[in-house]
Formats: sequence, structure tokens, C-alpha cells
Amino acid sequence: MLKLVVVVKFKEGIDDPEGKSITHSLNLLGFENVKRVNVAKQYEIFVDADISKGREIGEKIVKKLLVNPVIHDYELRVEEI
Amino acid sequence: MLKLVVVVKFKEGIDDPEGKSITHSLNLLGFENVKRVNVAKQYEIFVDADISKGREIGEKIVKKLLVNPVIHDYELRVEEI
Amino acid sequence: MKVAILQMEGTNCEEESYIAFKESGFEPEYLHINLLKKGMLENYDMIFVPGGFSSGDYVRAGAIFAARLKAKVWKDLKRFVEEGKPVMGVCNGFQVLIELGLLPGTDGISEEPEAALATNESNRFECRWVYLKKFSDTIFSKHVGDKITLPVAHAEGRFLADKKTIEKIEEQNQVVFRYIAPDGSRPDYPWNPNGSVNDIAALVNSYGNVFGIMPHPERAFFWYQHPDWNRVKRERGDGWQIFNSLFREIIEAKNR
Amino acid sequence: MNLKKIMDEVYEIDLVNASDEELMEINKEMGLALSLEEMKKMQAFFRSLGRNPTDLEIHAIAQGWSEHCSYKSSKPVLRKYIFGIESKEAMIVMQDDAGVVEFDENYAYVFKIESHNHPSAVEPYGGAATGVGGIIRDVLNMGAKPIALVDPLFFAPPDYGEKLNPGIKHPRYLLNGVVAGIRDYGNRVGIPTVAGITYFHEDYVNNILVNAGCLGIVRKDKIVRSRVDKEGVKLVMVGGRTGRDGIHGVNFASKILDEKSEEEKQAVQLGNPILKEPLIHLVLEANEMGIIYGMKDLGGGGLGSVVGEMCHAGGVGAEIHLDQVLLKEKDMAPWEIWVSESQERMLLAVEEENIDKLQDLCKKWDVEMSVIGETKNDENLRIFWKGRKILDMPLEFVTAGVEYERKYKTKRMKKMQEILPEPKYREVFLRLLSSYNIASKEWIIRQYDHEVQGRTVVKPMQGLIGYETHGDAAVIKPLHHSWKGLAVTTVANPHIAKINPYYGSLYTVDEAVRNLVSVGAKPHAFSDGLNFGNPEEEEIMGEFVESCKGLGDAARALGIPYVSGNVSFYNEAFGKNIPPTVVLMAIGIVNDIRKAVTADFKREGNTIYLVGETKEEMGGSEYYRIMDAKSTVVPKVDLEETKNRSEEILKAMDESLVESCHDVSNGGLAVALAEMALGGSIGAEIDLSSLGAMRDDFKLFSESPTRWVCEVREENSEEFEEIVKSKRIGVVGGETLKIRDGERWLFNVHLNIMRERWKNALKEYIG
Ligand SMILES: Nc1ncnc2c1ncn2[C@@H]1O[C@H](COP(=O)(O)OP(=O)(O)O)[C@@H](O)[C@H]1O
Ligand SMILES: [Mg+2]
Repeated sequence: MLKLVVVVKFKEGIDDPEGKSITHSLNLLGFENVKRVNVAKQYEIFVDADISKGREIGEKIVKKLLVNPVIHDYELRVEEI
Repeated sequence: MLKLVVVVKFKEGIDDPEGKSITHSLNLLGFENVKRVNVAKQYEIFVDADISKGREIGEKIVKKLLVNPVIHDYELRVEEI
Repeated sequence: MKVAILQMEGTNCEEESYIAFKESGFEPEYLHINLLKKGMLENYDMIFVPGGFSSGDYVRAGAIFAARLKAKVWKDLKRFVEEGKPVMGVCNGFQVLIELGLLPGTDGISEEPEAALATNESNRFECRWVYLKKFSDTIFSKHVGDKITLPVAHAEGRFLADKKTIEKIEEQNQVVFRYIAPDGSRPDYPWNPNGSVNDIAALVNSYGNVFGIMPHPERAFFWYQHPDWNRVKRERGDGWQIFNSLFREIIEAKNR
Repeated sequence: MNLKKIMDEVYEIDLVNASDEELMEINKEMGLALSLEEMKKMQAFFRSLGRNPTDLEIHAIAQGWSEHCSYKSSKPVLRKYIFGIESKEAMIVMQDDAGVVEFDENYAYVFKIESHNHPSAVEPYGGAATGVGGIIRDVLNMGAKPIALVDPLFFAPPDYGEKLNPGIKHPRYLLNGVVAGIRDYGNRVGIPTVAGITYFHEDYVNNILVNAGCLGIVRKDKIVRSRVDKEGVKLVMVGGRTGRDGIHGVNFASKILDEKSEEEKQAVQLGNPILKEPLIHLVLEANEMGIIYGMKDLGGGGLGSVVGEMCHAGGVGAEIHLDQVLLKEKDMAPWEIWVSESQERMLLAVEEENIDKLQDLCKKWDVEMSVIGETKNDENLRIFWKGRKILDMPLEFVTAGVEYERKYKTKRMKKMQEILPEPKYREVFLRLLSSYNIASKEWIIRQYDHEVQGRTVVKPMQGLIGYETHGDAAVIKPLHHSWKGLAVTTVANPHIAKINPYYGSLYTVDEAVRNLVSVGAKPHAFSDGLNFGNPEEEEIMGEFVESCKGLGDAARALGIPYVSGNVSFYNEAFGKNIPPTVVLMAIGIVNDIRKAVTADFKREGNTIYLVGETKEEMGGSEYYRIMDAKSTVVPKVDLEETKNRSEEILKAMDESLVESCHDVSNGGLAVALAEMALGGSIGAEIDLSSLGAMRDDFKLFSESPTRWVCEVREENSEEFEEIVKSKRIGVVGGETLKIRDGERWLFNVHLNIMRERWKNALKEYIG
């Protein structure tokens, strides 16, 4: 069994309203020294496949579904479990 | 400046509709050997503070805003940048 | 003229869309993605992707719907567009068309998304009425007045693309409607409800047959769906004009 | 506890020979939440059978007897006051999962309100979402299409600054979580959320209230009952799978919250709107095809209570094969399957020849189904597990439950009313506009899609686009081919009820009527959501009895029935009870939606009227609250007045004489006028001298019932005055709200300043 870990973030320069809103809330809650928050999504995908195929499958899934290249960057990690 | 990285996941046993729906979609898209998908959120929090206070601030932020211990588990990493 | 109203789990504006097409003289039919097979789209004269939360908008609004359509009938869809038949998406439907690469379609069809409808600047789902100004005459807008009002209801409607794409969109006159302030000036929030670049609310592709719009014309089809109907007398809702435009440009033109 | 394994996952418990002490030990270890008396009743039953029960049997009984399923504390009171109010249009009253009332010749509307308090206190997002999910199923299972949602919510103030008890979350966190949960669920399933309450009171700090209501529409010949009256009908589960989540939810609901509540993780679920959405389509399509014989949703109590109630109501027995239930996790014990409250499940009774058709529909909508048993021609419930019978009991014993005549005590407060020095009117007025219970809820309302389905013809926010004010009720146009509409509103007045629950209830009924009449709707039917503290305390039970008495008296006088409702007790934590909280979801009929009226001022020069009498009764008022002044003199309702004034206003509206209308409630006349002015973005000049001799703070801020403000064109004023008993108090116009009493100016405030105060007070706390 493989575990593919994909972290999808916003590209540099793309505004992240959720991060902004959390920053604002934290400041209001008394954490005035919080300067910025970036929010990303992490997917752990459990696949029944050979480790040699891991990256290929991961890239395919990312392209097909998880990422819009106009606004997102991503990291992909493959682990055998 | 510190970077606190928090990953918030659902606890084991909490049924997450998003993970389920993505698993189902991936199966339909031809990735039949995807068995499960867990979705988590990753926050990068940039704080102007001393490294010795990092963990404490992180734990506080997590408790106050990011996590409900009834359904979430989390990991916290503190980095100096 | 047969219109396929595509459905999947979570699309939820199909009924009011059905009524809008029917009342405008079309023959709408629901077509569920689970029943959709290769070759089926040929039987229709138009494709409509309704609003809602397909697959919960999990991952990203419209992403799963688009991926599933692509996996099932991408060739058929491309042929449909290349034959010049109309395709229209509202709200979640617009998001689907963007994810498919059918919009903005600055160069016809793109195999990868060329743009995105990102989370609103307010970071909130918002349901409110906005003013729109027409910037381009297309089959979808020819008979629409210069200024109309429609409701928006979305969390992800902030149109984004790289500079070159935006320039090309503008050059090719692909922006059909922009958000405006009530006095006609450039809008701030909430008149631009999501922070869209260049106040873009609706687009057409470079061929002129694929149309995506964030606000909901099908929810402003009848006069009584407007929030100010006891202030402003209307025969019909402003959204009706879009369906009527299609009818006149396609069905009437055929019969002329 | 003595137990004997009889097969995999099934045990026999030695109940027959247990001492009282051992009974309570069994009660505790199995998490049954029963009293000793109830345990003994159970014991006596098995002694009479001459055998010991299985663990499944014990759990099944405990569930049937829980407060949530059996209404054991409330039934006698409800029967006495709430049930049995007549109306010729009410079709199904307090019998099935939701009330059914005639809409027109061919259609009926269906509605109900319900609470989801404890789960939301522990996990606001999931708790609220599953609350919405549950109430949708209650309406759906009558065969109706859900067309509107409402969400009355009760929190401690968002700026609450006292120290919180362990495990208790800050009201701001709770508020945001709850709103997000309702938003994400309601928006995704495509049902508009059109009304609600966002109410703040310190006493909700340990125990918030999250109520949710749903309204549906159904063709009369398609109404489905929650009962099966024939043997051999297949029982089919459709929708979500069954898991360990939600085990003992009903017991959780009937327990007092404490620091350990956070550990009740199983009681917490997130809900799955994307499973519900196709399930709604599936059920409605199957119903349209006529293949549903009976239907009930799986809510509190799970499969056990549904099979029991559905068969018991129809007078048949049932045989169930629990190993046919589709599971989320493999190794569940039969008792867990029986009591699990996993979301998104429905039980359909379908005749054998229609099973294939249902199968096809399930395929189309990608929804799972499984036949789990069938009805039998006797009065027993039999459950099998891997071929072996592990439960065999009369349904009556499990389902009919127990009842208590709980002791109660009525508390009477001494009558007193503090008289304040005359305040600075402008300052008090502006403070009221930004007090949390009055300030704009736009930040919440707009996060809900209140227009999906295209039926919302009078919106919750009303007025000039971009400047809207709060409306009193939303109006839905349920049928494409008819101008007839349904008005929906929700009301609650805990501040008044806390001083006097009886008058609190009268006031609440009066306000429901006011809100409906304001949009041009004839009040038609109620659903009552009763939220109270611990009924084992005599004073709390007293509050409950008094509240119900008030509800009964008021509705009976007006001829408006309660057709559905919900009771939630044990809203207590850390020794603090919530204030008595009666929530009404009220429905009115709008004969012609083209004549519906909104709350925003329309036109310069129109005349402004006040309908109803203003009195010096400040108990529970927002004015006294912000001034920290004491009064136990609560507003009293004269129901004869309620009836007469409403009829008059409705008549004037029917003749199209009313341009705008808003009832006077929180904050009194001053606030009502301000809200109307804000929505129209046009001011008014008001003279209070016609209200008689009374101090001006009473005139401005009293919350006396049965009052409305109406705007009328000058040319219609004579006719209006003939129909409606009213006083002329001013004229629409200008950019300020100017109020005087004869020669004496009270204040003059610009619209922009009012808007700023009203709109921004809650904004910082939400989203
Ligand atoms: N949580 C909520 N969800 C939806 N609508 C809400 C909510 N809270 C308040 N509203 C709406 O805001 C308006 C004002 O509420 P409220 O001040 O309680 O009205 P009123 O005093 O007329 O009963 C109403 O239209 C009500 O439906
Ligand atoms: Mg009101």
C-alpha cells in the first residue's frame, strides 16, 4: 500500500482570503504579532500500487483533479506503508 | 520571525464527507485502486516572536481557533526563519 | 431545440433552469452524468451546466464535475464546441467550464485550465444582488439591456488569470458582463462581490458559443424573483433577457 | 454485571436475578441513562417471560424509553395544552415526523422545527449541519419537497469576557462554527435558508441552542405516512451506511453537559450533504412513481426507533435481519447497528414487486440500498443476526415507553419597575441599534443561499438593493402555476419568558402573528420548539408547564394549531439552566404574492401610522437591558386585539393600501422606524404626541405587543384609517430620522450614522 501526500498551496502572488481572514481573527484574539497565515490543503491518498508507480499515479491525480495550475503549486511525497 | 506549521486532521473514526467524495470521484475517474483519501488543512503561521515562545504560542492558537479536540488531531512544527 | 441540463450529485439549480428554458421556448431535458455515455451529446442542440455544489465543491468548485466530464466525454464535448453549438454554464457551471478549459477559450479549447474562479475576497459565501453592464454582443447577450441586475450566490467567483490571458480576453472582446456600481462606475465591494479581475462577471469563448456567468439569470427569470419588485415595475425578470436572446439568435434566426 | 456470550458480538445479560444495585450498575456500564424504576420495570418484564435479555434487547428498550424518543416528561403537559387545537386545514397533526396542512385544493405544506443543542455545543460545525440534515429528512419522509429552512440560534454575547468553564467553547467560536455548518449543509443540498433568529443572552454560555426548521410542499395524493399497516411489505434502508458514529445520541441529548462531554465523540458527526442531495431526488422520484408504501427517516434513536414506531403505528410486527444492514466498519455488534444514529439514512417500506424499480433509481442516483426485513402479521418485533434470533419482544413494550407526571413549582416574581432618570435619547437610540439582539444579521443571512430554487419572492433582507433591512418574514411561492404563497418566520423571547414564562409565550405567539401579518400573510399553523433546562428540577418543570399553558391559551384564542414540535430538556451545564426558550416556526398563507408587503419605506410624502397601544411595560425590553434597569412588568397580550388588528391590517393590504409594514418588537417604536428607514434609504419625521401622556422613553422604546408601523400613500390614508384602528405619527422623507413629541425634539439622526451603528455591530465577530 502507498500513501501519497499532496500539499496544494496558492502560488506566490495569488491572494489567499482564508489566510487573510485567519490572520485578522488571530490579531483580534490577541495574537497581534501574527503577521501572515498561509492556508494549504493536504491530501493523503492511499493507493494499492507498487512503489515504482507511486509518483506517476500521484502526478496524474494531481493534474486530473487536485490542482488548477493557474493558481496552485503543489508538493508530492510518496511513502510505502 | 517564526514559522509555525500546523496540520489539522480529522480524528480516526470521524466520517469526513470530503475525503469520501474525493475517494469516490477518483475511483470513477479510473483510479480504482485508491482506497481512501484523508483531507487535512495546513496552516503556515508567521509570528514575530522568540523561538522559546514558539510552541506555546502555537498551542494557544491551535486551541483557540484552529482545532476542535472533539474531532481533530493536529501536528505543530516550529521553525525559525 | 433540445437542451441538455447536466446533473450530478450536488447540482441544485436544475429545476429553475429547466423552467427558464422551457418558458423561453426550448426543449430542456435533464441528463445525469451517471447515465451519460459517449455519443449521447450529439442528440442535443445545446448543453447547459447548472449552478449548485457539484460533488460538494470539494477539492475546488467545479473541479470534480469537470474531471468526470473530461474522463467520460471529452472528445464529444470538444466536437460539440467546435461545431459551434452553444454551451452555457451558470455559477458552478461557469466554474466547470473554466476547469474544463472551455473558458476563457482565448484560442478555442485548452487542454488545461487557463483561468480560475478563486475564493471570494471576502472569504465567504455570499448571496446578494448585483448590477451588471453588458460589454459584448453575443448570442447570449444581443437582446439584453445595457444594465441589468441579477443575484450572485457563491463562495468561489473571483475570476483570475495571468496577465497575458486577461489581455487577450479583453482584446478579443470576450467579457460579456462586468459588475458595476449602481451609478455605473467601477465597483468596490460589495458591488464587485468577489474581487474579480477587471470586474469580470461573464465571459464568452473566442468562437462565441461557450458562455459562463457567475450571477444566476435563471433566478431572475420572473419579475417577482427580483428583490425590488414592489419598487420597480418589470414585465419579466432581467435574467429572462439572456434566455430570450438565445431564443431569438438561434431559433428565430433558423426560421428566418 | 453478569453476562454470557451467546454468539459473536451478542451477550445475554443476567437481569432477572440482579439486585437494585446491580441494575444500576448495568444501567451505567451499558450507558442506558435510565432510572432505577425504569430498570425495574424492564426486569419485571423479563421475569414474566422467564428468561434473560440479550444486550440488544436491553439497548432497544433503553432507546425506546429515552426522553428524546418517548417524551416521557413532556407528553402529559403537551397533551393538556398544546395538542388538539382545531383548524379545518390541518391534515396531519402531531402524529408523524412533521405536520401537514392544506395549502390549496391539491397541495399541502409540511413543516417542523427541531433542536440539535448538545451536539452543536460540543462540535458546532457538525452539530449544526446534522441538525439541518435531520430536519430535512423529517419533511422529506412525508413525501414533500423541502423548499425552505430556518435556523433559530441562541448564544452568549460574542464579546463574552468571563472565564469559561472547562470544555466550554467561546460563543464567538460557536457562533461561527454553527453558521458555517448550516451554510455548508443547506447551501449544498440546495434548500434556501430564509429565516432564523440570532439571539444573545449570558445564560446560554454553557449550553447554546441550535434549532432548525424545514418547510416542504407535497401534492395531497402523494403524502406518505410514517407507518405500515400491512404484512409482507419489505423494509429497505437507503442512503448512508451505518457506523459507530452517533451511538447513544439520544441519551447524550438527555444528559447534562459537563467537562467530559468533549469525549462524547461518537455523538458527533459532520453530515454529508452530497449524499443527502441525491437521496432527496431519489426519494421524491420514487414517491412520484408511487412505489413508497411508508417511509420514515433515521434520526434520534436510529433504526430501532424507526422500525418500532413505523410498525407500531400501523399495528403490524416486523422481522429484521441485522446482518443485511450496510456498514461503515465491519465489526459492529448488533446492538450498535440497532441504535446507531449515523446520518443520511431513510427507511422505506416498499412492496416486493417494486423493489426492482427502487434498485434502478438507486443506481441512477448512485445511492446504496439494502432490504433488511419485512412487516409481519402480529405485534412482535423479531431480530435475527446471522440466522439466529436475538430479539423477540412485543413492539408495544419497547415503543410505547413510559410517562411521568413530573412535579413542578411556579415561580412568581414580585411586581416592580425601576424608573430611570430621563436618558439622552439620541445616545440610547444609537446604542440600541448596535445592541447584538437588534443589530443587522446580514453577515449571517447572506452566507446562506436564501434564493436557490427561485421561489423566495419576499427575501429575508428587504429594501433598496444594497441597503436592505431586516424583513419580518420571508415569502415563498411554492408552485409555478399559482400566485399563492407561504410566509415563514421564527420567533422567541427568552428575556421576557425568563421573568414570566406564561406571558413570554403569549408574547411569542403575538410576535409570530405580527411578523406574518407584516408581509401580508394570514397566520395559519405553528411548530413549537421547546428548549428548557433540567425537568427534574421543579422550577424548571414549572417554567415548562407555564410556557405550554401560554402557548395553548394564545393559539386556541386565535384558532391556530400546533401541527408539529419538539422538546429539548436538560439544557443545563455547570449548574446553570438556560432561560425558558420557546421557539415558534410560524407559517402564514399569502393569498396573492403580488400583494405581499415589505418593511422598507417606499416614498417621500407617505403617511406613517402606528397600529396598537403603547404601554409602560419594560420587563424584558432591550432598553432596560442596556440601561441595566430592573423591571418585572412584562408586556401582556390581549389576544382579542391581536386578532382584530391583524384582520384589519390584512384587509387593508388586500386592498393594496399599505406600502410598507413592520412590527414593533425589540427596541420598540424607535428601532422599528429606523429599520424601515434604512431599508428604503429614506428618512422620516415623527411626532409622538398622539401616543398620549407618557414619558418619551416609554413611547420610544417600550416593546408592547400587537403593534405595527404602516406606511400609506396620502391618497389612501382616509380609506386606511377607516379599516385599521391606528394613529397617524408622521411622514416619510428626508435623510434623517427626526422624532419629536409635540414641541419637544427628541433626536434627529442621519441615515448614514444609523446604518453604521446597525450594520457593523456584529460584523467584527462573524466570518
Ligand atoms: N440565524 C439566522 N438565519 C437566518 N436569518 C436570520 C437569522 N437571524 C436573524 N435572521 C433574520 O433577520 C431578520 C431579523 O431578525 P429579528 O431581529 O429576530 O426579527 P424580528 O424582530 O422581526 O423577529 C429576520 O428576517 C430573520 O429571519
Ligand atoms: Mg418583526
